[in-house]
Amino acid sequence: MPLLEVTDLKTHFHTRNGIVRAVDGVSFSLEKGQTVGIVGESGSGKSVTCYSMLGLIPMPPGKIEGGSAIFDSINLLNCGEKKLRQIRGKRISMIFQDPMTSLNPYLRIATQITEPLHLHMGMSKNRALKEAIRALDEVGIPEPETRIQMYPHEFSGGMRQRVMIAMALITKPEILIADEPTTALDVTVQKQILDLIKERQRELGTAVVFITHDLAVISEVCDEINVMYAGNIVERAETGQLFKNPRHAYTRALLKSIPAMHAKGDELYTIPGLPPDVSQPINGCAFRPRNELGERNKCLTDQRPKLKDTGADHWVQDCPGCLA
Amino acid sequence: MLRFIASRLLQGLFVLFALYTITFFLAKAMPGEPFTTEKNLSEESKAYQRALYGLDKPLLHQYLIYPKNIITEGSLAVSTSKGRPVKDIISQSFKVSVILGLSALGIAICIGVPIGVISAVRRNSWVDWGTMAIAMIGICVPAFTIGPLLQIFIAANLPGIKVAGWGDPQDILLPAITLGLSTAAYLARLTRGGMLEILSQDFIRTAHAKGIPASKVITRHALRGGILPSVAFIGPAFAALISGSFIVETIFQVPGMGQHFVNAVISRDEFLLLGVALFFGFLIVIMNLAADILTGILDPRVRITGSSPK
Amino acid sequence: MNSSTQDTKSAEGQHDYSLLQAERGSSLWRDAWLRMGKNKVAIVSLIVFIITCLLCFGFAWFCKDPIQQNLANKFAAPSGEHWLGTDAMGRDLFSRILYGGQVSILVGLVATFVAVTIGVTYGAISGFYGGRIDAIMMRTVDTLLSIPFLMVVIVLQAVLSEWSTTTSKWIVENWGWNKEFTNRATNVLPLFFALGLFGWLTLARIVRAQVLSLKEREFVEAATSLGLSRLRVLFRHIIPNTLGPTVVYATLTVPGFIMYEATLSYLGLGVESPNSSWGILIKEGANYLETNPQLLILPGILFSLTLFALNFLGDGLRDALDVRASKD
Amino acid sequence: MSYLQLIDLKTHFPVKNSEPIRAVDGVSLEIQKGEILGLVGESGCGKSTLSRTVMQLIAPTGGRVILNGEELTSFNPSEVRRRRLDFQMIFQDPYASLNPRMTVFSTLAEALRTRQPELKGTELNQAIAELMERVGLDWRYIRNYPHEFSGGQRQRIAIARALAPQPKLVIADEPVSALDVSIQSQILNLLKGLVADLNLTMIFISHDLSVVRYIADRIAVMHFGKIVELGESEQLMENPSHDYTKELLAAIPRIRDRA
Amino acid sequence: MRIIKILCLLAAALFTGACKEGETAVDRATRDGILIMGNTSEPKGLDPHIVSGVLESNIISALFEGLVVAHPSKDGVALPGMAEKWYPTDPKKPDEWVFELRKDATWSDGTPLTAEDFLFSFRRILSPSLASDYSFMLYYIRDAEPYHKSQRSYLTCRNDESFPVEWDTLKKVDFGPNEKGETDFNKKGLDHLKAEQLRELQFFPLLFQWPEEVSPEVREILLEKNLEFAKSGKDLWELIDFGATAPDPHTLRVKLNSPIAFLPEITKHYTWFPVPKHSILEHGRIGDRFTDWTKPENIISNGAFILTSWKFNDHIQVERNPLYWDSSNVGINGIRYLPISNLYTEDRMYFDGQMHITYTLAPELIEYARERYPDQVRNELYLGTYFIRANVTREPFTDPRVRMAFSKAIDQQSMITNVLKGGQKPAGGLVPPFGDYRPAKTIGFDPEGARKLLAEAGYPGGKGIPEIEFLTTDKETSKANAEALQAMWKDNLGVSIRIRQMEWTSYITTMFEKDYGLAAGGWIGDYMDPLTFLDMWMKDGGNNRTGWHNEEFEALLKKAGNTGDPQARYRVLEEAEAIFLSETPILPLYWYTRNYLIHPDVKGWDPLILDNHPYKFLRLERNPDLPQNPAR
Repeated sequence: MPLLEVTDLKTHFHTRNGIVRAVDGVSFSLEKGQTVGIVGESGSGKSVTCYSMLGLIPMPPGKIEGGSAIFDSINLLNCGEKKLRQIRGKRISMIFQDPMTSLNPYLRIATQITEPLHLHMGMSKNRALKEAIRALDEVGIPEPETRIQMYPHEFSGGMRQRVMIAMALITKPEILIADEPTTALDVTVQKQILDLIKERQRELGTAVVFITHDLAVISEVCDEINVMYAGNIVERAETGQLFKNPRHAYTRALLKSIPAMHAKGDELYTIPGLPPDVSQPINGCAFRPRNELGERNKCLTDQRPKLKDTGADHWVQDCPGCLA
Repeated sequence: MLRFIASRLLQGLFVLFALYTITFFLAKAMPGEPFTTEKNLSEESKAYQRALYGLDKPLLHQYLIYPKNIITEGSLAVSTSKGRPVKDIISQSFKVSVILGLSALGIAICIGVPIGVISAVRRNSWVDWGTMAIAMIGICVPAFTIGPLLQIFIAANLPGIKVAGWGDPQDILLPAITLGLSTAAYLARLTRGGMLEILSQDFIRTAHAKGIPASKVITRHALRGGILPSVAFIGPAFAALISGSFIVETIFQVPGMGQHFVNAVISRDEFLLLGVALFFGFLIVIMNLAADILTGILDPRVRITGSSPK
Repeated sequence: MNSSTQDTKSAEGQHDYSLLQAERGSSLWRDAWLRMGKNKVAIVSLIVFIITCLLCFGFAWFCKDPIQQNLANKFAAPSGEHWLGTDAMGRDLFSRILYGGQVSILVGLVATFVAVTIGVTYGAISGFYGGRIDAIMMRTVDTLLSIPFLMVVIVLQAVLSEWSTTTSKWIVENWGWNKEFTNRATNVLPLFFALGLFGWLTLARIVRAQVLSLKEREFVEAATSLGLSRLRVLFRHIIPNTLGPTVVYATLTVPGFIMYEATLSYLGLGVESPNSSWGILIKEGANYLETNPQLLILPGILFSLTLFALNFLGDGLRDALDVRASKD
Repeated sequence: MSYLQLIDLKTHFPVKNSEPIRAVDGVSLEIQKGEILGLVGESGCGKSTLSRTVMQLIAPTGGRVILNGEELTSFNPSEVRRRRLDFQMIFQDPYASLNPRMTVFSTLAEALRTRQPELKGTELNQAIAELMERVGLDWRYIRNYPHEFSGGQRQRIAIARALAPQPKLVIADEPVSALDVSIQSQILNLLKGLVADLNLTMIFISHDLSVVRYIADRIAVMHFGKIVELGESEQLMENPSHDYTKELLAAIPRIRDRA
Repeated sequence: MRIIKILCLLAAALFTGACKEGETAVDRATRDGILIMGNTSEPKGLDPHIVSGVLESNIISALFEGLVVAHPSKDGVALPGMAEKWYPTDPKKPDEWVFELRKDATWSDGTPLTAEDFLFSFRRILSPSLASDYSFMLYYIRDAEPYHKSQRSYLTCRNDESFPVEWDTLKKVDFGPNEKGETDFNKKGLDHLKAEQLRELQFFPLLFQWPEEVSPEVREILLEKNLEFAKSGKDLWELIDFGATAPDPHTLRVKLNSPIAFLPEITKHYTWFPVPKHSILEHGRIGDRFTDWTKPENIISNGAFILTSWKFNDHIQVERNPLYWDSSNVGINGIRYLPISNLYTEDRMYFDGQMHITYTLAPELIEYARERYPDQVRNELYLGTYFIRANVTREPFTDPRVRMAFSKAIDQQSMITNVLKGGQKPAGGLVPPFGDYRPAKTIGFDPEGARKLLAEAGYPGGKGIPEIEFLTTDKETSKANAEALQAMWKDNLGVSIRIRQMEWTSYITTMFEKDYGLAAGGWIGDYMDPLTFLDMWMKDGGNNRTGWHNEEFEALLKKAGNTGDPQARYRVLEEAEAIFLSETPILPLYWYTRNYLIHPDVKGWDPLILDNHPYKFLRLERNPDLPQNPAR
């Protein structure tokens, strides 16, 4: 039985401009110690998927319309705020994209990092502080004893992300959800952070859900990758398999547009158009208007294509125009 | 930090001097003089009185002698309308005003901040509009209406609460409410705005993700940043509350400072006027400085340096 | 998430630029207006405010003479003759409230406008230029804040009442305006002057704080690198972005101004007896609390209603203008 | 003769009671007309300060900036302002660099009229529409506000604004790092095309060597306020000589076949 | 949290309709024999020679006692005070009076009080350097005025028979300070110049502006005499022949400038009260204005009460003086004065059971109070007149017919019943009715006559009349008055006037500068005599402010001054008032009443036209028929 099993998750936002179907039927699962990646453009619903599981969607306007997320035989989507709170931050932790804004600028690092310890472990102040210093040391922050008394603005971006990681892992969670943890960082720092996550994961046996829009990054850390487009998963495969043999037109287009994939001087491949407006109901294949690599006219127009196993655990949306 | 305080205090001195200059010449520009009474005094009497207060001297001399006396003797001259040293008048009424001002501020904070927080958390719901409407009462209904209402409906019915007067601890209640309500309303608005700003920040999401209960997220993580706009407001507001409100003081018979502003002007008591104006200016300078320092304490990103804080 | 744009490359190759005027897209104000349309409270507020204005500035002309006394019929109960009864002088309360509204609404809005204009400009300049200029300008605000207001009013009265009389006379003689109207107009001018002189101080502080953070934003740098002058950057790029807090604070100051007007009128700088205003009606009504509370309550209701409406309207406007709110 | 020449440029920020921060510490560079120079380095290495110093948004502590033979650093502010039109900047964050309260029309009109103040009415409309078309924006959205556009479209507006005064030098400060991969490629194509079409000279700043490699003719690697390596882009990528460049290269995540 | 608790408590109490039970402050005070009264405002001081207001007088009359004491229920009757007996030496021509002081009179510190204390007091209040506002109340005493005004030239010259001209011809010389004087010396006044200045003047005569009719010879003599005296360094006191003397420690003899039959009435005024010489000289010199002798811990008095507590802006309390000569007959143990400036607050405090007597009753609350507590509302005639000054130097009020028309167009009775509501009396003239004085009832409401007069003056139906400004103060009651008047003139004359409200001092200043058309005003009598209302309308009277003067009127006043017989004198004054009213420089409106609330526990508080209630006759007794708290 997988550690976390998400089935047919639907999260919609009821805004003044209509219903935004940010996540519209997403299913995936996560095994213990595994790293699953979710990749997609902004607005594809990858972050909303994870926030939905932890009850972090602002409601209203957000609303979880259906589906389940079973973690340790608890359905996270309807277990109640109190129960969820005991899981959140203790058994499932999160780190966020922008370490500059994700740490409370008004509170000392010590206060913020020891908070989960007080809250979930009932630790005394001194013990929690010692624990926190140890955690900072483990994520490679020099002089943790003094730096722990500082405020977030006195840290650089990379250091802050390290603090975030230390804070998220301090309760030794079973799952870590990393929402674009390196997007705002420099390449060199990005590498350090990725290495750090991998290292901590190895030591603690934590399973990781890794969200990013950067295919290269995801290829470095993940065991399995889900490609998301317009609130749906369009393709899922083991990492090597996906890059070696991308089946969906969108995945192929994405890979093709990476500059590193091009020889100098060539024009970069660009996916035409923009992602679809998810506030309008989409019937049929969402990628159809931008599909250049497949056969656009063969795309489904009457129903959303379903994910189908094409063998070797390689799941692709069953749309004749996109599948290759 | 010390340098910052020193530089601001130095600027404060200039403020006070400018304030003195403006007040002095405006006071001279007011029609009439301290000895204008309904029953006319003889020219001889007026001339003697002017001489007594040094008001017969050339203007420039008068302008310079007052600050000189403050510095050399610590004297704020003698009030022409009360016949006693201005310093005594201020020091006596200041005590009362501090008590009243602090109570009013306390009430304002107790009412305004929770209302602001609640309405921000429940943004655009009926709770929001309802609490904001309550807060608006403080602004819409002026003190000269709230005061009598409290007197008629509360003091007249409640044992132990007097209609007016000053002496027992419970006498503070009604004037403090009357005085504090409008401040409470402003605080509610500012807190709401500040909280809305903070609640949309990423770190609130982080706090939620840590499994912190919603109420604690607000009190521990959001409130500190959310009340920053209020803190900047509280400085001058507190000075204004201390210097009191003429209306509240007269309605509730409070022997505070506010009435001196009005009485000094009406009786053309320029020494008392200069005294209270300078004192008020001093309060403003100090309170603004205190608010800036407090902001620095609450918001570690604002570093107080030798120059003005960013 | 964006809803209004689709393909970046237009399908048609040929463009008819003359259509430009027709295709307006959504403007910030129109958009704000649309968004406000969905805000029930704001719309109700707007309707209340418009009705009040119509009553005061339109319907009032068809009501009874607000200064016609009938001492024998004072404190009359509401009747077909006097809809809301009469006041202490036997004057029709309903028309007094409506005529009073003319002054109060005008004073509230004009004084707020003056205060906002001065306050925003002053605060923006202070925050934008920073350093020594900022320190001097802010200390000036401190100074002005400490000057006893009453004293200034009395000096103003001495200086301006003469002026307003002469001006009024001059206008009547040279332009042939209606004398009573001119008198009323010139008499209120010093009031605006007095209110404007002191009303902007707090707003200047608020705007300054806003500008301090706005001037670090990239679009300001972008404007500077376009070679725009500093003043243009300030007025075109920074000040419009302080709109939200300004609107909210401005609506908060309106009741203050309306109430100040009552005080100033007593000191001879304001509406001239026997004309009235909400502030005066409320102030006088408060004295009849024990005996004839309707004299306080009736004008008080319209006054509060208008202010509530303005306030929620301000809130709605702020929310509607808030660009970030539209991203959800 | 090079188009832009930086000679021993220094920008230091004073710190109270401490050593000044040497954000830019003696940079000398030459850029030829029509060239794209990539400037690579980590955040905090001084590349943004350098670009702002060249743009004359920050006064240098020392050194000279010579553009097209004219020494900018010797001019007074009003003369600099007049010459600003010749060099423009594209900023990293398209959400922050556009005034949220100005329509595309007013943003671009303002920029256009810096060079041609006489533009009015239909002419102005036409010029703006052409400009929008050039950067691949539908001119029908001329009256829309920035918040109605996606990140990529905003960056196009920002590019259009930078091009409006007909500059000769464009400094692009991390123009794609905040964008999604698919959008990133669009913008890179656009920039590349514009440089070629309009005969621009460009400094392209990024922390991502793989992007810079693609677009730049030459790459300068900056570290702690100094240029540590400069070379033809392919050559530098293949044969990095400085340790820091090597470190940067190693950090680039690559899609590897793990099968 | 505590505040929230209190708030909840408040709300709960409100909803359950809790009512106040138990003893109120007044009940307690009645038991303790302490009278609590409202006194509008903080006194400017307690020095009887420096203060000038009614509220100060209320406190001073408890602390100090003059030669005679007011009767608790009869106006114009004097009871023995510090003097046991008093009489004019010549009853036909009462220009010299003898007061026989009681021998057991002491100050509250035990020091005996003698005639010397009175002489000291008189000299002190007349000392120029004390700059007392009210010293003119002693001008009846011979040589008091020239001394107080430092008329050095007059005093040095009047007994000099060789002085070449009549003194009256020098009227135009700036002996005293002249604010509008062209030179600095004129501004100071000849009498106030120092020796070196006078010497300078001898060399440069142009430094002082002399009226043309004064000959150089006279100038020289004047300068010479002034210089001589200035050089001598003597005090002017030595030059005068002061009217008050003390033949023995218990006799006070007062010579007056003219016969005054009502002198005992005048001595009821606090300016005639004795002040403790020994204490004043201990804390300073005779002419020092600010000394510590009136501080609560220092003040020594001779009245029925002594000061025990003074909290600034909070209260002043006096208590029984054990050394007072009539101590055993003092009915109450003390008085507590509350400086409540807001009249509504004062009334509400009364209703709340916090005080015995209010200072005023707000017009808005009169009917309310009458309905609920009919026996506690008092409207009593007061020695004061409310009138409107007409600026006779400004069109259209240069014409007496216009003034009269405006006066006749006022429906006084309607104003009283509808606006003022305090039972005021329509004023038929200037002097309120009292005693045997029978003024002519000249003025009354007559709209027909008013219109006729206005038409005669050339403004039929108000047409063509220049713009009229009605000056009034910022008090709310004045606003209501002004609006009522405005409507009456509009309705009855067809004249629209402009109301100009001003803050108090500006209002007075504007009135002094005669920058008005009509101005609301009033006058409170200082003593029980018509003269206190009439003598202000002399040509250069500082309180005239209308620009009006009339020689016949002034001649009659002078004549009255020399008339010894009180009745005959009244007839002369009646004649003068008739002339005054026929010219109508003022438009009389009403005679004041005092409206206030008084608790039934207070006994012995009877209507008095001067409202000076001698406190020692009061009693505080709980009326057994009344409920605990009558204000409920």
